[in-house]
Amino acid sequence: MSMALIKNRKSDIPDFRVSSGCAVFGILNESGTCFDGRMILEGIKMMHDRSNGLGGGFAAYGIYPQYKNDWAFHILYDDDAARSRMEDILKKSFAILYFEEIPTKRSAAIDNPPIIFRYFLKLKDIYSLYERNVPVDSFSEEDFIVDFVLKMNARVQGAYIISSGKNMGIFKGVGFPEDIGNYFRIDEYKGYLWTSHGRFPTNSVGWWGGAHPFGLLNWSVVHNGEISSYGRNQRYVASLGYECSLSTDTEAITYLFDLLARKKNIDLEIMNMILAAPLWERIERMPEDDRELAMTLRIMYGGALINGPFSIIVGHNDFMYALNDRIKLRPMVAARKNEYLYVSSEESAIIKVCPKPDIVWRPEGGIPVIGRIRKKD
Amino acid sequence: MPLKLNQSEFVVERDLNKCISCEVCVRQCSNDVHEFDADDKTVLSECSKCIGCHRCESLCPTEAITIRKKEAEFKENSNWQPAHIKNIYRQADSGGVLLTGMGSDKPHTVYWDHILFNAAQVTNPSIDPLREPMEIKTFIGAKPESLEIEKIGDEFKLKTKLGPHLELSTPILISAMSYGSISLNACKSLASAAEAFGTFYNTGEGGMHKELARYAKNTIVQVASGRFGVDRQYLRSAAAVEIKIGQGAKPGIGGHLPGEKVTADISGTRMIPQGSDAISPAPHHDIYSIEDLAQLIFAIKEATDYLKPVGVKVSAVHNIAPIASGIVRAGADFVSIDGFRGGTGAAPQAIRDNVGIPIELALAAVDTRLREEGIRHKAAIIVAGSMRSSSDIIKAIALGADAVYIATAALIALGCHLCQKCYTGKCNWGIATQDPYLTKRLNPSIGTRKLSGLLRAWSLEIKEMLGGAGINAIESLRGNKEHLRGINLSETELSILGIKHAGQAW
Amino acid sequence: MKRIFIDEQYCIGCRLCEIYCQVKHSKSKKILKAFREGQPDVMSRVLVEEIGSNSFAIQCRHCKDAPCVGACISGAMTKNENTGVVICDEEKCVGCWSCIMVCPYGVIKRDLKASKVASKCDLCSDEEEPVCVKNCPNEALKIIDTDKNIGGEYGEK
Amino acid sequence: MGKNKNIFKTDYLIIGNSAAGLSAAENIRKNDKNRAISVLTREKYSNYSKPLIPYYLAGSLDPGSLYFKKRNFYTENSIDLKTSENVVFVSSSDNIVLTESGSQYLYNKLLIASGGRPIMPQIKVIEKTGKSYSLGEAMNSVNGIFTLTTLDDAIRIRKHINEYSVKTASILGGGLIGLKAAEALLELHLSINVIELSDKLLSASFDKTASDIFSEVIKASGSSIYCGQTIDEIYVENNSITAYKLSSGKKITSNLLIVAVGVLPDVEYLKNSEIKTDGGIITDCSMKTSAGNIYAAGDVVKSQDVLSASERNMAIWPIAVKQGAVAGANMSGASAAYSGGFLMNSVEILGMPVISLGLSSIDNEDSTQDLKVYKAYDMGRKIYRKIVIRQNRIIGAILIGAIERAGIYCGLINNNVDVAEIGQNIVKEDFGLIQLPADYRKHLVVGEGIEV
Repeated sequence: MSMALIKNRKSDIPDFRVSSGCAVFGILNESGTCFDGRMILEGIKMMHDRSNGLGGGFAAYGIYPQYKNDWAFHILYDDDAARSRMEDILKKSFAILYFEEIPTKRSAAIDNPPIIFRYFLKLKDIYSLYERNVPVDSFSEEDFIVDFVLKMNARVQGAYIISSGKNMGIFKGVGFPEDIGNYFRIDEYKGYLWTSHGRFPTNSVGWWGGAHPFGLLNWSVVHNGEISSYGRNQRYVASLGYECSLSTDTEAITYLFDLLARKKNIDLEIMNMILAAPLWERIERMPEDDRELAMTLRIMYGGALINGPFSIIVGHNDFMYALNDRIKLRPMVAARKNEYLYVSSEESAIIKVCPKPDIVWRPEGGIPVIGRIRKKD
Repeated sequence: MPLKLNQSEFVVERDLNKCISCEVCVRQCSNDVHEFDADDKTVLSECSKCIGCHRCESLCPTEAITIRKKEAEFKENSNWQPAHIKNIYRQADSGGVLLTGMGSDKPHTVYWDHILFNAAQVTNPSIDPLREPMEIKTFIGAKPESLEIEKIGDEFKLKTKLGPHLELSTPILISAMSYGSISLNACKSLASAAEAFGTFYNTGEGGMHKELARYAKNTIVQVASGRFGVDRQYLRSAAAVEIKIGQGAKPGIGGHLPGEKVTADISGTRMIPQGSDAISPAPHHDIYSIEDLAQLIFAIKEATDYLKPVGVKVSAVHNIAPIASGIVRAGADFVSIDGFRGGTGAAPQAIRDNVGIPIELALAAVDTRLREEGIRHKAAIIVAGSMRSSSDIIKAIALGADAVYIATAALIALGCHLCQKCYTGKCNWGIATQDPYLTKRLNPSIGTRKLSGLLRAWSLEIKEMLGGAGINAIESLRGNKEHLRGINLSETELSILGIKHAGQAW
Repeated sequence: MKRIFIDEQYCIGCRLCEIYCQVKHSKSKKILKAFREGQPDVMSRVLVEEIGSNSFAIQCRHCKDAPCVGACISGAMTKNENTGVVICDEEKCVGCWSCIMVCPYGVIKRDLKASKVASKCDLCSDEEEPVCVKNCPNEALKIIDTDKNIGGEYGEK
Repeated sequence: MGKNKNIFKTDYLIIGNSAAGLSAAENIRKNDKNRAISVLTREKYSNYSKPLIPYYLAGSLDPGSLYFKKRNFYTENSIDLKTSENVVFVSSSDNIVLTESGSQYLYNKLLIASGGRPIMPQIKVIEKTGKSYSLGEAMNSVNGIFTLTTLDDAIRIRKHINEYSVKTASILGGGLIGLKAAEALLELHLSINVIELSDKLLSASFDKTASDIFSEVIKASGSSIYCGQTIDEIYVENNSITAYKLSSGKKITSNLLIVAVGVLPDVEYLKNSEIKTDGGIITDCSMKTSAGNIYAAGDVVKSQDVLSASERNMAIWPIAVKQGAVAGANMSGASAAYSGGFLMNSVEILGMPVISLGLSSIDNEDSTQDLKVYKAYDMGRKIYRKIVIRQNRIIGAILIGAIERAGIYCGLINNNVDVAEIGQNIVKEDFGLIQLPADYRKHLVVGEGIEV
């Protein structure tokens, strides 16, 4: 791989779509007990072969308990000038409670990393802040954040918000996932839900911001696959206000989740009936009520059907959601051990960190694996 | 012999070594080209009458006949093409408007031929439609703004009901062709193929013949400016209603079925007196503006108890995007857009060849405009205007169409040889004629089989191409322009189409 | 039993059935040879009737209780009990025309070209499908096995 | 009678081995696979087709080709054929049939299908010696005088023609058998004299025009026709015919005379039985006679002519076959009815075919009877067609030359179809099913009931 293709700065963002093969791994402690990042690191390392050094990353939930009610932004900068530009804008809308450069451990494996800061923010009055003429009752703080993040990422030169939720953070960059994990010292964080991603981009370059997980609000998405419906999904979310600036499948999927689960209030239990809609022949065999529901969802949200091969793990403060494409063109294995739920591209990663799971299964295509936090500590 | 400037268009070549004087050609030609000479026991042919329909050639049991184009060898002139000269001769003779049939044959850019489709390789597996389900089921209708779903215990209950929809087994419908412009046997073939294949045909503006009533559940009925055959029963019996404003081949033009063609059967179907001219005015005389259209849409919805999708068909003209937007906002559940290459039974040649815009550009413009306005979900888009192959269709869907209408292709499946003489009423293939001697040439059971065959073949090809692109549901292709690339197109064309040029990656 | 059914509605009067019948029953079985100099060497056993836009092709109906068999004085005309096909054994036929006299369809002809015998449809028993049916461009003629269509449109009544 | 040589027991006994008898046997076998069937014939041959006799006479068929049922017909159907058994008495009360050979046949069911016997006109035969006797007696003793109803007759005639190098033959009777005989003899390139009592040939079927056309053709071959005449005297020398004298007084030299003035039902042997006859056996529509389990069919029967609404003897093959089938069915437990028929004939002389149907000799329109006659001539091509219509139904037809679709008329008569709408077209050469009333045509051509 020519080094010329490895881009570390936002100014290097490719203007074309990035698709890739990958490894995904997620661990959730359903009782909400936090554990450090070593387990996820060990697991994703097992699937080294599924990455090619062009991207790796982690999403961790529960890592900022002292700021759990505040917006935690991870922002990637090309240079200090970009940082001051971004901070000026931040200050207009937010009160910055605390910020720092994210501590890292330099190593030979990580080449020329960008500057990465984290901020804990409190939003000022959104109604006075929000510039658009939008009816107040249909607008929420979340909508503002989404709008803000998408706009900043599109407009502010040299700055890129990679993580924008609460009590969660995304750590990612160009390199093998284990090197990225070490670089970000994730063994020093404790969270109840970890997801990770090792990347094998094929027909594209990699850059730090484009590594996965992809995050927006509390959503983080890791994804293995190349979705053939991208153009359709992208146009669908675009017509509903989500401009895909990164041209990645993961980004489009993240927006689909935010759109459907948060804005359209679609229950997690039936998200799969949209994203990996059951085949018509299955719908036709359903009992009357279910059939009408499934059919209506398919007709209504055809633009949100994700087609082509994918296995995704979606992290959120309240749950971990994993889904395979409807005809299972990509691998996905799930396992449970006590309060732990594991989802992985390969069983090897699970066995590495949990040698004797209570149960291991291969979720059917289109049938989600959902783990929820029962109680938080 | 009077001075005849006009020249034969075709040469009938008869291989006398092969001709067995069986007179099949004599009996099959409605233009009286062939004649049996009892004295010589040979068949003679008068080329000047030949219109190039190839019926005789097709039925000659010994392949003794070849119909060839006769090129008028005028002195070379790049400006004055033979067609211009011949048309002037014809018009100087007749003093009238030049009529023609079927879609434009002029060499305008066919954008389908400048668009290439994608396939998956390595990073994304292609899907084999022979082994995996490949879904092309398509729905036509409006979608609500949002769905309300109630969760009761573990059960989810749909609270919002979807509006009326047409369910198609394939994203292909059969476009409007009226009984009158085509024969009843042709109508039956179209209707019964639509039924057999799980899609819909369109009555056109001719009303619904009683023998076609049995296909009502696969019928879209048309309400056109002449309002022929329109009554409550007509509207209510159909699966959907389409208000016809314009037709791609003749935007801005009405229609005229001469009284002598208004037979008892046609009179009954059109609900007009036998022998009276059936005139479709150029505009609907109750629609002089978009708000009038809105009123008609709702009048029809009222008449059909809001149980049927109501659509509007317009020609693709320069301002098509805002027109379509207006139609959607006027309450149409689907918009049918007919490109300027679309067919017709009869149209002034000048209009057919020079008015309107190609469907590809119209479609892209409309889809983009509706998306920009956030109203794309409010109506389905059906496009028409020369869908010549499954690849045209798959490209149309990737450009944003929900489904396509086929008409010329359907008639070709029934035997049409595109001789463009539909307006003469002497169609030798039994399609565009009401002459009982000719109409019986189209056996609807063959017609049904052939058209079903075409629908099946195209559906299979669509599935193959979908699978090749790693997609197994047609909705994932709809508006998915990432799977299209332009070739030999200008920046402007690419930008209107919203596609990248071949060679550009994602 | 296989029977040819006639759909008068869709007979287009092209007479290809007659032509191919002649070819099939000619010596050469080749169309150009059979019609050399416009003189087919045998007669067609199917006959197209036509007035205006009405036309149909008719050939032996292979009647259940065939009058021609009952009228045949030489035993040439027989009905095969298994296939139901009525055949005229041209070796036995003496040309008395009793069959012509009683056939209500008028589909038996004097074949004066070959030998003086009654000529009638043999359902092309050596072919998969009678040639008139096979070559009817509009499927106005159909061959249907009535045994397999019991109760159907074409079932034995 | 008293010999009691053989006693046979059978279930079904059939007298007669021709069209009616074998049609009956075949139909009995369809219904009854097991019980015994016996057929008696007074001839010494297994089945042969009587209408084919003229073809044999003409030399176009050898005797071995005259069978009309397959050679294995009897074995295949388990039919016991008794040849040379001439029935002399039927005892319906005892269920016994006696034959000349002295055999007795005990039956359960009996069918009489013994056909007809030639009519012998009263003509004086005069020997050179002055001795005279009746024609009937001469038949058995004089060379050169024959009837033509059996194969033996034909064999004898052929032998006679060869032995005496006959060049000119005479036929007494211009009816069907006479003309068939004429057809055969003309094939043999003999010249013939036909003597017919009435004023036209085939008087039962022909009108004058038809007769004239035929006469012309026959005369053109160097033959003569004498209509309105009969033979008064026949002259014999050395036990051979030498000449005869017509009623006109004309004397004609001839060494071959075929007597063909008609046949009558062969009912002579039933004289003393209980079976009712009246110039033919009387039956009901199931072909049952007046006597219990005895049926009759074919030329021996007098039956309904649907066109003239009268009972008459109609000795034609298709009727015999049909009646035999009806009788056979009823005898073996099935049920069938004979609903009457009408006369029809097909003859071809010197390459000119003619078909006559029904009351074809009617020649004049008669409005009181609502009788119409349509005619079409093409004398150049020797074509003559005539259709007789009564109350809009066809009751008769003559087709000469162009006979191709004659059967359509036959069907129209059978089905009593109203042909008023067809008008004059009905007689045209290109008349076809397409001109028939749509309903009837549809019934015939399109589907339902396509099998008549």
